[in-house]
Amino acid sequence: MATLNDLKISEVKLSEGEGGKWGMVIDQDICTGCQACVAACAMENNISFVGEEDSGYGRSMHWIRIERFWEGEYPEVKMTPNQPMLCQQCGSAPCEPVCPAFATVHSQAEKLNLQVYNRCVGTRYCANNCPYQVRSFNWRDYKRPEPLANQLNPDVTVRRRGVMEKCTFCIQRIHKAQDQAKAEGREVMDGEFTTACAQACPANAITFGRTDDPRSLVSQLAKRRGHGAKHLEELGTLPNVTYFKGG
Amino acid sequence: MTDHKNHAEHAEAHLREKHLMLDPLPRGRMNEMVMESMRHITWKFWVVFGILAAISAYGLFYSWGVMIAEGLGVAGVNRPVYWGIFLVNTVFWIGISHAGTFISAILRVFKAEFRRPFTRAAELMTTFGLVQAGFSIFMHMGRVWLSYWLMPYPNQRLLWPNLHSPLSWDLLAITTYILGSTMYLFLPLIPDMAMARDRSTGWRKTLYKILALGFRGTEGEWTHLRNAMNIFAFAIIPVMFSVHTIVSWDFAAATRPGWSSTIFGPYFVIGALHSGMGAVITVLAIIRGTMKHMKYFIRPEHFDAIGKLMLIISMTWAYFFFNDYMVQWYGGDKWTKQLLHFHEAGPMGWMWFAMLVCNVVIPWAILWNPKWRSTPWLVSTVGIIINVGMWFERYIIVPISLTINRMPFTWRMYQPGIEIPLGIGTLAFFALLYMAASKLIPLIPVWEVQEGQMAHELKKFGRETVVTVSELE
Amino acid sequence: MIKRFFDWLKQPLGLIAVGIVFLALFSIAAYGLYTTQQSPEQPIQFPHKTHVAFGIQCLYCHPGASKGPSAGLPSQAKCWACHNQIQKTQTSALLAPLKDAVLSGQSIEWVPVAIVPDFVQFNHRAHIAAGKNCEDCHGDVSQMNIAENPQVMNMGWCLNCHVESAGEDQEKLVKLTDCGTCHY
Amino acid sequence: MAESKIVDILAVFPDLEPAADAIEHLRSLGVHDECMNVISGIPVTEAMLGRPSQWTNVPRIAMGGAILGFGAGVFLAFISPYVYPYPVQVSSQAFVPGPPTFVVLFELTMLGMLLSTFLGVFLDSLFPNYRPMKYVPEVSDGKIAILVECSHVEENKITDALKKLGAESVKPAEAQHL
Amino acid sequence: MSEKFSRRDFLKLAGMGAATTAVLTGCGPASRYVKREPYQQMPEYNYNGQSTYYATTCRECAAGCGLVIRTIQGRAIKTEGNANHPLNLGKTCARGQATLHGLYNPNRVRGPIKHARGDRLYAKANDPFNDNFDDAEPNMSWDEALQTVADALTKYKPEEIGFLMGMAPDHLFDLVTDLANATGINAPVRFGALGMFESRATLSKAAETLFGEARMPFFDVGGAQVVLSFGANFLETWLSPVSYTRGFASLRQAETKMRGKLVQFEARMSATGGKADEWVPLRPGTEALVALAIGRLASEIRGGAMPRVFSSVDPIDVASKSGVKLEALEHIAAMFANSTGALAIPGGAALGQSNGLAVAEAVLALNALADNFGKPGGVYFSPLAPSQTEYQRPASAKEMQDFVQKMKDGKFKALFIHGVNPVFELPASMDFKGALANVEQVISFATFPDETAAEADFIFPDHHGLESWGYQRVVTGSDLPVLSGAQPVVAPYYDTRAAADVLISAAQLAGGSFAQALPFKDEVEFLRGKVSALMGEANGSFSAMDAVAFMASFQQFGGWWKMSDGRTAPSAADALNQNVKGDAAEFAGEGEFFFIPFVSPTLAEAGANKPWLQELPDPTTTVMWNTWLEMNPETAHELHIEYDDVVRVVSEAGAVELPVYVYPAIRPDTVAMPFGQGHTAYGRYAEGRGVNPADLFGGHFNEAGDLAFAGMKVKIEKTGKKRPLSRLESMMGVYGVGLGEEH
Repeated sequence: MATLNDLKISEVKLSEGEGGKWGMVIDQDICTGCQACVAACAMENNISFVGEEDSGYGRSMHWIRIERFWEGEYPEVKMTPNQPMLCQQCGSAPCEPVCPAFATVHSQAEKLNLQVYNRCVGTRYCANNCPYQVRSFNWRDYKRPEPLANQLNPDVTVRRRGVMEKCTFCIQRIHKAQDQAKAEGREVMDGEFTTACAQACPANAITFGRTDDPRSLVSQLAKRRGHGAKHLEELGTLPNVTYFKGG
Repeated sequence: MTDHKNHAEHAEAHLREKHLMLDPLPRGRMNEMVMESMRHITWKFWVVFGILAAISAYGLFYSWGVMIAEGLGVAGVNRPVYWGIFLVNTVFWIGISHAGTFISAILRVFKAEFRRPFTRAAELMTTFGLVQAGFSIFMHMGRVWLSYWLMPYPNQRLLWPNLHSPLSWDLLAITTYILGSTMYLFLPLIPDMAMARDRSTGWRKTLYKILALGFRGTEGEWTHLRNAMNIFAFAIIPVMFSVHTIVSWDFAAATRPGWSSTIFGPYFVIGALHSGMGAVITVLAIIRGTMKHMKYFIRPEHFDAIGKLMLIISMTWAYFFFNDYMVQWYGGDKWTKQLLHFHEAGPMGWMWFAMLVCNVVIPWAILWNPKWRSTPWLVSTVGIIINVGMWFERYIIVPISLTINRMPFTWRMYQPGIEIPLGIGTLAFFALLYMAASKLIPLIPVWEVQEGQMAHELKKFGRETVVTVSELE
Repeated sequence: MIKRFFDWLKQPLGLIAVGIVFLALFSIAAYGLYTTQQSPEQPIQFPHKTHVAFGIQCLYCHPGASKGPSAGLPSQAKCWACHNQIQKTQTSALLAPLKDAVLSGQSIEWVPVAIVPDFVQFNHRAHIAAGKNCEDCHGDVSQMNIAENPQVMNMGWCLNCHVESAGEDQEKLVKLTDCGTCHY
Repeated sequence: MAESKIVDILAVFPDLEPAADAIEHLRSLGVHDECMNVISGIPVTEAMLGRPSQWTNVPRIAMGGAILGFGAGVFLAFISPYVYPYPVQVSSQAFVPGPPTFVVLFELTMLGMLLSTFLGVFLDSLFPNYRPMKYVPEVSDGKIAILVECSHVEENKITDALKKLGAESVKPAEAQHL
Repeated sequence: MSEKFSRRDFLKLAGMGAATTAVLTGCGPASRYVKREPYQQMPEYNYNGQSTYYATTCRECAAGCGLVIRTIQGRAIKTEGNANHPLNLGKTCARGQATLHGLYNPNRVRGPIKHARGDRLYAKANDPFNDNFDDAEPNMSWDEALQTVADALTKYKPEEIGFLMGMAPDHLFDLVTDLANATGINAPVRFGALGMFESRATLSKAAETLFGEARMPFFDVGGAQVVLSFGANFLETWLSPVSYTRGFASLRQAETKMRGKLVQFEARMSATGGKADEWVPLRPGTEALVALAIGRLASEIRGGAMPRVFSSVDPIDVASKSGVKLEALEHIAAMFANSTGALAIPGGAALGQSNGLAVAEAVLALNALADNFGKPGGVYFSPLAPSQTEYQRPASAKEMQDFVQKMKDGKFKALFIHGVNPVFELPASMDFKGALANVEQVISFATFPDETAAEADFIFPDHHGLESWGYQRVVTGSDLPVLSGAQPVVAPYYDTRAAADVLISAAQLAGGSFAQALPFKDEVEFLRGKVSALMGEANGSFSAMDAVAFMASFQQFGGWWKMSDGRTAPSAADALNQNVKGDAAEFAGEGEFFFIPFVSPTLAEAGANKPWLQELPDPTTTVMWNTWLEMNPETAHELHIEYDDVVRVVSEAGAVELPVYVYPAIRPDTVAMPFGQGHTAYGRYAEGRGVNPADLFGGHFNEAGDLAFAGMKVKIEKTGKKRPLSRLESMMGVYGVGLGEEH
């Protein structure tokens, strides 16, 4: 193993150098699966609802979903800790290189995984290549009957059919906060804003912030609780969401 | 003595009857036969043509229009099966297209003489198959009206296609291949167009005159043509290999269980040849059975020869399949294991077994026998079965493998929707194009056959009469 | 018949006819394109020129530009605050729509001329803060009557300026050319 | 001057042998190789007729095309990623990814080569060409036609010689619509 | 020659050119199709493109969470929690988030309507994406409407006039109460299905029995170390889910203490049970026994005299009756006894049984054993809201039955209904709909075209919660006494009018004592009067010089609350000396399965018309857009039922057909089903979707008068039909369905 590592030293360094900027810590131990984050995300990001038939066929457009499995059999059955699954904003994202149109690229400025809706031509390769299966595709033009469209958030593009979409870490809020901070001549403060899901979560299971700032709450949490895990880390995707299973 | 002589004459007659190359007709007569095969259009032709046109119009163009207007929701794709039958069909048609190049380029390079009468029939399949592949891949796109963004062209956004993406390579490779194979189809067609020009009147005369480009058959023209064809024959082989290898990389480059396999390149290439050969032999049997004078040009010897190739390719395919399976199985990754198990024992397990039966069991059981593989209906049936099997193979690789991923919470089966009319539409459109072409351009490259007949003769070695070929070039 | 037609086309007069037809089609197309590039009809023939000449600053009527994403159109109340005191408002035919609108409480439906598609998130404030002047993008409005859009506001145009203003500052360049800066 | 008038004679031979003989004979009659051309329905090599080998530019044009294609590949693979003001990053891959550049270079080289080969045939053979040309349609039935360019004075002599050598027909060639 | 080129050809050509132009013009800049209407009068604090935030109160359930609504140019676009609000501290549940889908729902009552009872209020259109307005057209003016209300008030004797209202103790309730007090009309009755499922009457009755005060208890989950929950689904819809979820989070992850444990006793694993460290599937009806047995075992561990309340129970007997192993009981009792912060919560289906009151008493007695009253991690009385002198409990089901009986007896001639949908929410066996036939005039103030509105003679639609003024008393969930404030965040979208305004205006029209009772110009004046009464109170969250400023701050902060802990400790004196009847519950009906209805955590009673709530997966089953019947896999196997098979559930009172969800965490002798769907009206997203378990409920009550909704046994009959449920989870990945047999 050591020799192998030696051989790949340059690559390893490259990956480690790809530090994230924004990150999230999710505490599965206190996540109650209440779906408030899902609803908040849908409301903030103009996500379409798809109706009974399509949602049952795996076409629901949730950007965040709460996974739960079962362990054991009755009466010793247990529900596994709820696992909110959203775009992990990988530092080395498998979805990015496979898009032929550069519609999903890595933001150098925010270190996020961008999805440029209008550049998307709908090959859906990125979604295939996403190990977390967190991308959703606009299978149809899911209409919002009037006057439901009044609720749409003007800060987020409304997507049409044939376009891939996914969690953006509420980049519109990031921009807004940065713009505000800049106008006031200061840096963005930790906790000044947060993502829609983290904002809604009644259990405070989701924390969002700067992972590159050791003083931020996310960094503190990650350090304090120590035993956090990243999903499918073995694939080398460098995810920016840390999970605490707890218990 | 006379007995012996009789016997020798009999053997010679038998050889001449068996081999097209030894059974020359006066060239004028042969030209006339080819012309007649084009001109001879029966009411049955129009009926089939009409039916195919209707199916294409509904299955391909109308359904596609509906899908563009409504979105991909009318198809069966979902999460996690983001790619469905469209990609299956794309791979399938690219596979079919490989036969033409294989026959007309590789066999040409190696001077396999049996290729002569059907190189064009095979090349037509290449071109028309690629057209269907192109349709299929464009259907698959969510916003096909923006597909020009995948083309490299200067633009005010200063953005060029992402050449990190296997799909971009695909686009380059398929473009190269479709252009190359069309040109390669056209070059040897020029002399035959000239021949047809000289023998037709009316609109056909105009058509052939345009297509013949003013070819007369002067020494210079022949030299340029021969040179070009040689370059093409050599150059298009690596292009052909690259195309299907790159198609395989669409899958192999992905971080998915069951897909990231290093053997996918050659496995796909051989799979393409497998289905391509099966398709060629099917088409040859149909041409032979339905078109006038074709029994003269396409003979059991050809079926025998292609049959042998099919057998070899089937064995190679089996080897690669096992190789892939073995390595995936041995790797022991839990998701891959789950996927392999799902392939065999899942609800679509029947397809996995059917694939093996169609691609291996049936071809091996029939093609080993020279008599059977010389029987056009039998061997073309095997060809169809192989194509069914290869379609299954792609179906297993695309939608069935996509069902299983590293997030079990999302696993879901795929039920095709509008893909079915669209798939049938491409098949009908392929047949439609082929039928139209069969009445517009000579399916038999007459000059190549004539050249071959000039080069072949019988020679006696002691008491045995054998076929010899002189190398003319 | 067709052959005769083609034969006719080949002689000089025919060639001239072909030329005329081509020219005609080309000019119709060009005219069509031209019409698409005209300033749209506005409910009021608003003279920016006059207003600027009175020394009214852009931000007086479009204060949002310095405060947020959208510059905004002045409310009718704002128009009326001045116009109410101007004698001409009562008589001018040009101003009749304003008067009607204010008195009847109807909205004036302006047609925007400078617009970016909805997949572009444009923020006026950041641009003003970066020292851009209104006329850098909107042209010299003091010379215009009804607002015209002097630019083709496409991505290349945006990028050009972004790259220029980044200059040598690599970090700024990264930020200003990041896809996520405008598209989300 | 009467000598300077050039005429074309078109002789049609039933087979390869007499045609080859005729060419040899014509040469002995002082007709230069460049003044002869053979029209055939199948590719007859120069060697069969004892003719000097033909010059063709096709391989050179193909090579040129390959180089152009390679150049386009170099542009796409190495330069286009830097056209955008700041290179667009995907995953942790380099802006110019290593292995994929080979794919791009290969495909574009081949595309350039194939396109130019095809084009080369057109250029070398002056295709397409719909003007009237000297031609006999029977060549596709296996006849070999020889087109001889000679001066007016020699016309009769050559015609006779060709007839004697087994030509089925010898006549002054006339350009016709094909 | 040129004459061949005729004039006609030229015209044709010109036509072609025109067509080309048209096409090309169509390709022009998108801007030419956009119209922009500036404000006529720009609100002073508004800028184009900038959000304005308004504090208000969530009306999706009765908890009273504070919201801040983000608006842009007069449109409400996002719900955010009010970070200062003591109840929810900036958090919201999914229903609060989706409240905008109520505001902008495609099916609302768009103005005052008079219609024949039972007529549709919108065209039947189940297409969720249909773009057409299909609501019934308003057919009267508000003047006529006011006159109608005034006539109804004056035409009938005061005692013939009834008010049925939603569960939230809000300003409208105060207004009607004032009206009733002044004029002698019947006092308003508050009811809500959530209250029914929460058995609020049982909780307060138990508190009264044990502690001598009929109050709403508050359980400090966050401060506890070991929490035994007897059926309380406090992470879902119970009482104040956001506040209790916060408590749960600090139970698990408080900075200063160990990770606390949750033990859930219930026959069907709820979302709360799913989060529990131990889930104890006891036999339904034996909760009281189990609680007493744990009390006895814990007392034994603690030593000392055995409290009277636990003395008569035999743990071995309880183990066999409840199906919980004795070792398990002992283990839990040990955990409870040895913990410094033990807490026991009664709730959910445990209380909705014939012995529900006994369960509540037994469980509260456990707390007495733990001696946690008034201590962190223990039981408190919820603070009384400002200006409140006693706990105002909503009507129990028994009281509703009496109400319905009065309707049937013709004692009500005019009935006003606001904020509640009894035709849907009450058990079908109570036949509220039938009883309405005996009421001469039914006036509904429904915002949405719900089932009750469809049975009314008049619908005088109230604003949506986000369009209206008001306040609401927070009943429980916060340690502070909170009066949560509401204000319109957007202008009313339709021609609706606040019910309070309607009543005030109608009272003026009616004159006499009515006019005297409500001497206000409008709702806001009434509100200001009520709110400014708090000005003098000490220790408030803000103070102001005058009523106007006070009201402004009240709006700005989203309410007024006292800054001191308003919780009180129940008296523990007698709690352990009670005699709790620990018998197992009795079950009505013939069937072989216990039946547990539970409130859908995502939809609750009124969320079904919000499309995004419909598309939220249920936390336990991940089902969207439908109702299901949960059944143990073993049972399903025995009955040869597979997932998605439609079965018929037959109770003594009715029958419904619905698909089966084979649920691994439910007792084999129990089936369960969510409440929230099965609407026969209520807009395109709700109607015709799923079934309503209220159709199965019989008229049985517990001793406190709450409905014994879980006190039933049902039969399951196969129908042979199949109806696929839309689920987010994968049947393959989660249950291994269709993955093939293992080798």
